[in-house]
Amino acid sequence: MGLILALLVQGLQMALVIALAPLLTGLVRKVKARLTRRRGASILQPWRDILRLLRKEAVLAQNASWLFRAAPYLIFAATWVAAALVPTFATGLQFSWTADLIAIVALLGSARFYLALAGMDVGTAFGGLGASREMMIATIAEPAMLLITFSLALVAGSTQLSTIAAVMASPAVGLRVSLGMGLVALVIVALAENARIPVDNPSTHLELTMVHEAMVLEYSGRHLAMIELAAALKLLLYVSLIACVFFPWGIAGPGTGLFAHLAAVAIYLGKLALGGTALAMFETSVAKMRVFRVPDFLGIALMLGLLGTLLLFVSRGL
Amino acid sequence: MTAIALILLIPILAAAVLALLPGYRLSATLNMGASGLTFLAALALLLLPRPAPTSFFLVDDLNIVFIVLNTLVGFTAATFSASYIGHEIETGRLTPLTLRFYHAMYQVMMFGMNMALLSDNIGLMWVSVELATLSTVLMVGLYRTHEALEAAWKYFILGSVGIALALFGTILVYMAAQPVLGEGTPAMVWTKLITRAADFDPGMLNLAFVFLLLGYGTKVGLAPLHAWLPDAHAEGPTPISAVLSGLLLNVALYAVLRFKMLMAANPATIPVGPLMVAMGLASLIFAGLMLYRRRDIKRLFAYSSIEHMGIIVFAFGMGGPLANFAGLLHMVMHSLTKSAIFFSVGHIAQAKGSQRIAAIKGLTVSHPALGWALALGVLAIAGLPPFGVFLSEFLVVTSTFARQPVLAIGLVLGLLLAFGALILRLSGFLFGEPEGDVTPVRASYLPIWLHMGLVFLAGVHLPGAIVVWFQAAARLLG
Amino acid sequence: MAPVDAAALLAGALLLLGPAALVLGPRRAAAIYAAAALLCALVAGLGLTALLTGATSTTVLPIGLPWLGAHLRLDPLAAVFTLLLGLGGAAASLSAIGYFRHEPAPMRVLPFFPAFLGAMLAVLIADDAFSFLMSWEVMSLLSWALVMVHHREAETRTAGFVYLMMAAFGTMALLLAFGLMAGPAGGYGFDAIRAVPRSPLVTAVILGLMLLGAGSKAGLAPLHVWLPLAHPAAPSPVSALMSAVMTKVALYAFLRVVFDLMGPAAWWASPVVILLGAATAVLGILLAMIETDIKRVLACSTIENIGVIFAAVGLAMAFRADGMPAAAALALTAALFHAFNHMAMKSLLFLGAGAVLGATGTRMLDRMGGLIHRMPVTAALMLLGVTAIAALPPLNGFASEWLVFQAVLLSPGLPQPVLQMLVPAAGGLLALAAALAAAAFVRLYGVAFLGRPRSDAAATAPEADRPTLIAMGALGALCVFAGLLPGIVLDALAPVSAQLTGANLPQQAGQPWLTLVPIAATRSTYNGLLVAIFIAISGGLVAVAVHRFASRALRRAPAWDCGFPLNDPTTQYGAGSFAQPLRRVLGAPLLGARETVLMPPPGDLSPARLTVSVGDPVWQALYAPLAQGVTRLSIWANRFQFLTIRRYLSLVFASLVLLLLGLTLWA
Amino acid sequence: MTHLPLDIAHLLAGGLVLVSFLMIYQNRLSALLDVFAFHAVVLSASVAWQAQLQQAPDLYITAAIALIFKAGVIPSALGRIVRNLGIHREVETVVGTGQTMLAGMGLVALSILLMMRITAGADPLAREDLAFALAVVLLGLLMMVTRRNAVSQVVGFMSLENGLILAAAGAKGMPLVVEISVAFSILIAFIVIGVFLFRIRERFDTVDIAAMDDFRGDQK
Repeated sequence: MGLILALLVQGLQMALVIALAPLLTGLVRKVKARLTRRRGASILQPWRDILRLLRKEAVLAQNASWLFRAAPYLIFAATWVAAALVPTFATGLQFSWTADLIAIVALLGSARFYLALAGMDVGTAFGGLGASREMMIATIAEPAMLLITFSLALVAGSTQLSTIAAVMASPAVGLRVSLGMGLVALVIVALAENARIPVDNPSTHLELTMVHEAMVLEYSGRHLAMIELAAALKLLLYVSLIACVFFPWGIAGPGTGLFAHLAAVAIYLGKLALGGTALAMFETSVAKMRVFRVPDFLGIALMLGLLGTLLLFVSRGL
Repeated sequence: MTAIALILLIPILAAAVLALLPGYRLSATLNMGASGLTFLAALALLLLPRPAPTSFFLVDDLNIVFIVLNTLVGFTAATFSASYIGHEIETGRLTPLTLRFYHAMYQVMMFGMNMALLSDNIGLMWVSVELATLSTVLMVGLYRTHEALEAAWKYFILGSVGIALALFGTILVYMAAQPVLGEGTPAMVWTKLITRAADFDPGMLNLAFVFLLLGYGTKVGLAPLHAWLPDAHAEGPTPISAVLSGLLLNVALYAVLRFKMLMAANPATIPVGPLMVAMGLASLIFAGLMLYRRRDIKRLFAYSSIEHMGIIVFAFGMGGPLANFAGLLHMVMHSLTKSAIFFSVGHIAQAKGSQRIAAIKGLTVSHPALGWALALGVLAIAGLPPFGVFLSEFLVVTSTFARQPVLAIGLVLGLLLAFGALILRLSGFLFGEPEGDVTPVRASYLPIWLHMGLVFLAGVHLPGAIVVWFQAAARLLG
Repeated sequence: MAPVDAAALLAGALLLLGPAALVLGPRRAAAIYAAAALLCALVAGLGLTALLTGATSTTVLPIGLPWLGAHLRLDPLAAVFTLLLGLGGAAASLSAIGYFRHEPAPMRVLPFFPAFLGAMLAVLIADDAFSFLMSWEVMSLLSWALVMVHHREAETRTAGFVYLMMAAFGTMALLLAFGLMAGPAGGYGFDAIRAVPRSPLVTAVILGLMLLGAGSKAGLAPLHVWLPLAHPAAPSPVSALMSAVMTKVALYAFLRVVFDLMGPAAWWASPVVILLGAATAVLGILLAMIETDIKRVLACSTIENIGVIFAAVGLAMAFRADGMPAAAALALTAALFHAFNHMAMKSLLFLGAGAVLGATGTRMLDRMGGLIHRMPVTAALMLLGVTAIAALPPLNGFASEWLVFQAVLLSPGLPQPVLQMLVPAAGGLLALAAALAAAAFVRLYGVAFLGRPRSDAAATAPEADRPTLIAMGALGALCVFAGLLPGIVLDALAPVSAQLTGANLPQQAGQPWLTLVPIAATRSTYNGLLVAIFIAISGGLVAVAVHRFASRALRRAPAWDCGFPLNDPTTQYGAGSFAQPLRRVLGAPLLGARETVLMPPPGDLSPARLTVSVGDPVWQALYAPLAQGVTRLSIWANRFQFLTIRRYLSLVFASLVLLLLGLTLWA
Repeated sequence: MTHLPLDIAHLLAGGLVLVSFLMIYQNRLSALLDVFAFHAVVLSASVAWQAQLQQAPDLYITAAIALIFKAGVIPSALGRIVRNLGIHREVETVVGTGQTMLAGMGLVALSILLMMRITAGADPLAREDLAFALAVVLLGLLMMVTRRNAVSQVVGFMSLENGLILAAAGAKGMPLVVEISVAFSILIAFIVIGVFLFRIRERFDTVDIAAMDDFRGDQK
């Protein structure tokens, strides 16, 4: 029974994330539109876009190689697997032990790696521009993410997300300075990783400022759909990561009944909505940075991560 | 006894004959043959039971090493010189007459060195060292160029002063011994001296050693007494450079060692070890620095001889079984390697028609055999395996660091200095676009390969017999 | 026949293959390289068996130090590196068959190549100070000869000189270290050295000397300067050997002395190693990010990986000193695993770089591009290599870095606050290095293989020769294997961690689904196999689904040029422009990189110029002054060559008077 | 047995030191040569006296050699060279005579002090003789390093060597003294020939060593 349920949960999870991801993106856009006094497209719009793209023919630059065509699927798969391993509504994921938090971050890293390569494959200035900036941002975001992971691991004594979530949920943890720092840092990293304002603007196509969009400029049709989906998944992943690590309440533990799981799903949806709204509000309230200001912004995350870790070293209580 | 007689008689007779013999080809062959015979006699001396020391001659574990080495290199150098002078005659740098003189002097020099090594009498030793020096002086000036004469004159003046100082030291030793051993010859016989050294007046011995160290040290080429050495090496005929580096320095060193043993036998004397260590270190580092700015290839290797003499004196100064063994081994290895280097350098200079370092480039392209031969020699002398020098330097450095860390660091710095300079020059010689004359020369590789073979053998596997033999000699040195 | 005898035999065979090559001549080159490859394969097999059996065998040969003889020993530690050497050597020799077909001066490579392999093997099995140092120095010498193959380029000569100089420096440091360990009596045998107890101070001195000696060969900052010069200068199979294998031999020397010979080190020795390692990692990869010569980039990335390895080794030292054997075992295993992986990845990459160099005739990234079309197989294998070395799952580079991070996460257990503070910071540095590595290799691969060709040579580049491709394929397979089934490798490494730290990781073979469990299942697990399978399945499924149910139509069209047609390939991002953001962000503060823009005034038609100045700060700070100092001193000393005879006499006179005075005072 | 013989020996030895001082004081070559001849005479006298003291007839030969060779042949030979070169009235000291004298004083003091202090055990006669001999040797060296031209350096060397002979003769019953003195005479003959040689070949028109330094190697 347990195993079946676990497998079921795992499958449900995979389906759920892929179903929810575009909706989250849609929600964010919707809220942003509302905040700027526009009606905005329906929450389902991203899904519609993706499906339309899937049906369209793909236009390939003359110079594009097989790598360019294979990359979208690879990126999507990596992101999907990563997203599937983050506990969203239940910790008892059957395969959560295949990768811990470090591995999940690294999976996203490989997705980015191939995206950057794909960007350079066409042989235009745009691709390289986007790729180089993306890698620059990642170079600072990843260590920050790892330091956050360190401080979490120090609190939870594990890098397994399920374990971390379980520990975080337990009253033993309580409120901690270091965790607060970790949260802020993680939010900053999330913004950078998902190419959100103020690091990057997902809805711009102005050469000078774009990063992520510059890399995918040459993509079209089903390939673009894959990439969009992967991007949406990534956003979802980060939101649910923050949710499961810092607000782990309501996540169904292993062995709990079906009802508990359903409740957990409901709670999870609530969290997502909250997260999306918060993001939208933040994005509308700040302005996009110059590219070379971004490192300073991410440097804050780096510092906070390191500080949190060191604090924990000084005393487990902090 | 007969062996000793042969070692001394063959050279002197050969010298007489060569002085009269016209025709350089024949005399070159004769020169070679005589040296070869001397070497055989030395081997006989090594293998036959040792004769008892007389009041003039002595054969023990220590000097037999020197004698065999001396006669061997004397022989190979003669072989090399046979092919070398042929070229010199063609280019007209030497005339048959000067060559006659050269060959005679060569044998006189061998005679002097052999006698110095064999002598059991400090007076005789002094006389023979002087003889060897004078004969080499004449050969250094052989080319009669301004530089050659200037080098010869410098060598001569400095050498004579050295001789004088050494003599004063010898007299002092006699005066220290005379009250104990009585007047006359016994007080100059080393074997007798060493047995009673403990009863000598230590002050007298100290004074004597200062003079002997400076006197013979001048010949060893220790800084700051080295001034004659580079020019004498650079301006003389290359076979003589080889013999100077390979042999004469050793002979002088041998004298110093004998007197060091004498000092060691008397506990009340000043410790001479530190003195030698200091001079050795000074020579090593100074020569290491000098190597960087050389423009003449033979002078370059002359300075490297100073450097290695420094290492050897350092090792003997440290004393102890390991260091002494290392010093002895290093001396032998240096003689073989350095003379091999000079052999190839001689041919290279003939091929390029110049001794200027700037003129020698890309040898591995233009003269591969010579180039790689030189490379092997220089790498060996720079202390790289699989050659014997590495073994001795390994022993010196490791044994020193365990005892005197600071000294070892100085030693290592000096070695690195010299290494850098040699490698810098070597890669200049071997690599890059070849410059100047690229026509092949006929060279005698036999001596080179013989020496390098021996050095390689010593580096990879030193035969047990030799090890025992050297250890015995090292024990003698205390 | 005991394994060690076999090893000795193989080493001898490889060493003698050199002279044999001298006799056989260039026409037999292929056969000789093949023989070398075969022997290396045997070496690998031998190492593997010795490792799996975990047995130790010793023997004595009547050569080397006269009264001691050459003691040889093959224990697990030596076996690991023997295996490593065998694999790397086999691959390099295999590709050498094809690579040196076009070598203008084959006899400058042929005799030295096999002997170099033999010398490295000899270092690994040496069991006394003399034979160890001798083989060590022979290794340096032969590799120098191999670096000097293309001696006509001036930079090669410089590289060779710097390299041999650093090698000599390292050897001197090792000489001193072994001298200190052997003691005045000269107990040069390793067993004798092990027997002697030492004070913490002595061990610290030895450690310092080892950092100089082994570090200079491994490329530990600040002794790394020769790698970016020498590794590129050598022919590519040799670069592969030097970068992938020889640096590991240096690592072996460090481990052998620090963990085996010199006895327990005090805890305060370890932070130095950790910091050096982490700093080296960042510095190396930053240089790699900025260099524009493909082989230099690879050499710099070698510096980075060496840094990672040494950081892990330092962790192991810290844990060991504080009595946490299990943690020490984890850190050490991580280090060894990463060393193994780096061997595979770096060999693969250098062979690939060699193929590119052979095909395009240049090492400059900015003259390449679009090679994925011309050399598909090379490109595919190189893609594998860059993915691995960028530490991306599911390949091996990530697996070992993951282990290192797990070891870092154990640092709270350390009692000393210093270490508690320092280790996570070092961890951060390592993370930074990993991220930079990803950037650097995106740049390398993207500029060299993707985009449009930037030169005619690149546009008409032929595919690499078959032997090289086979060798690269084998190495790639190794990367995949170690990435997907790291547990097997870790179990194989168990005897070593047992030998050096007295503890072991939990048995990996028993874990469900071959998961990697360094400490405990609840703490941290990683399963490369499953991750790979998931990615493959989900990616495959989606691809199939899309092609099946959605459109599969495809159209080729020119790339979007903002309506401003300028299809000059130089408008692509090149090596320099790709590096620019990171050069500004990290290069300026860490390397002192400077950018100056020359913007002509309005109306002036002359082009604007951007000049970038960046160099290795260590060189400026350390080596240049050193060289100047030596020059000054030598100029000063040189005056003594030009004195008059009278002045020389005065020197003699002065020394005489001085000694006499000394004598007077002494009496 | 009175001390007289020994005192005479001392007197002669001390005289030799004095003459050395005289030589240092000279700054004309011709005068220097004359003084050197006197130096040799004093030496031969003291050697002869030693021969008489030690009943060592062979020392008479040494004394004879000193007298004939050093007091006669060499000075006249050098004198001719000097005249031919027209440098006989040359002033060629490097440092002023005054300082040289002071240095000489210092050296004598050093040698006496040395002997007195370190060789306390040796027999007094030998010691004092030796002290003088050492002084002569050092003074000779001093002369070599403070004079510019080759002739005066040769002279300095010969005075140095006189000191050696003195010491050898003073050493009771030392064998080979004759041989040594002979050998040294040959050596000096070589030197003089050398000086001749440099003059005969037209390459060095002066014997000033500075002229030879133009031909020092390794300058190209």
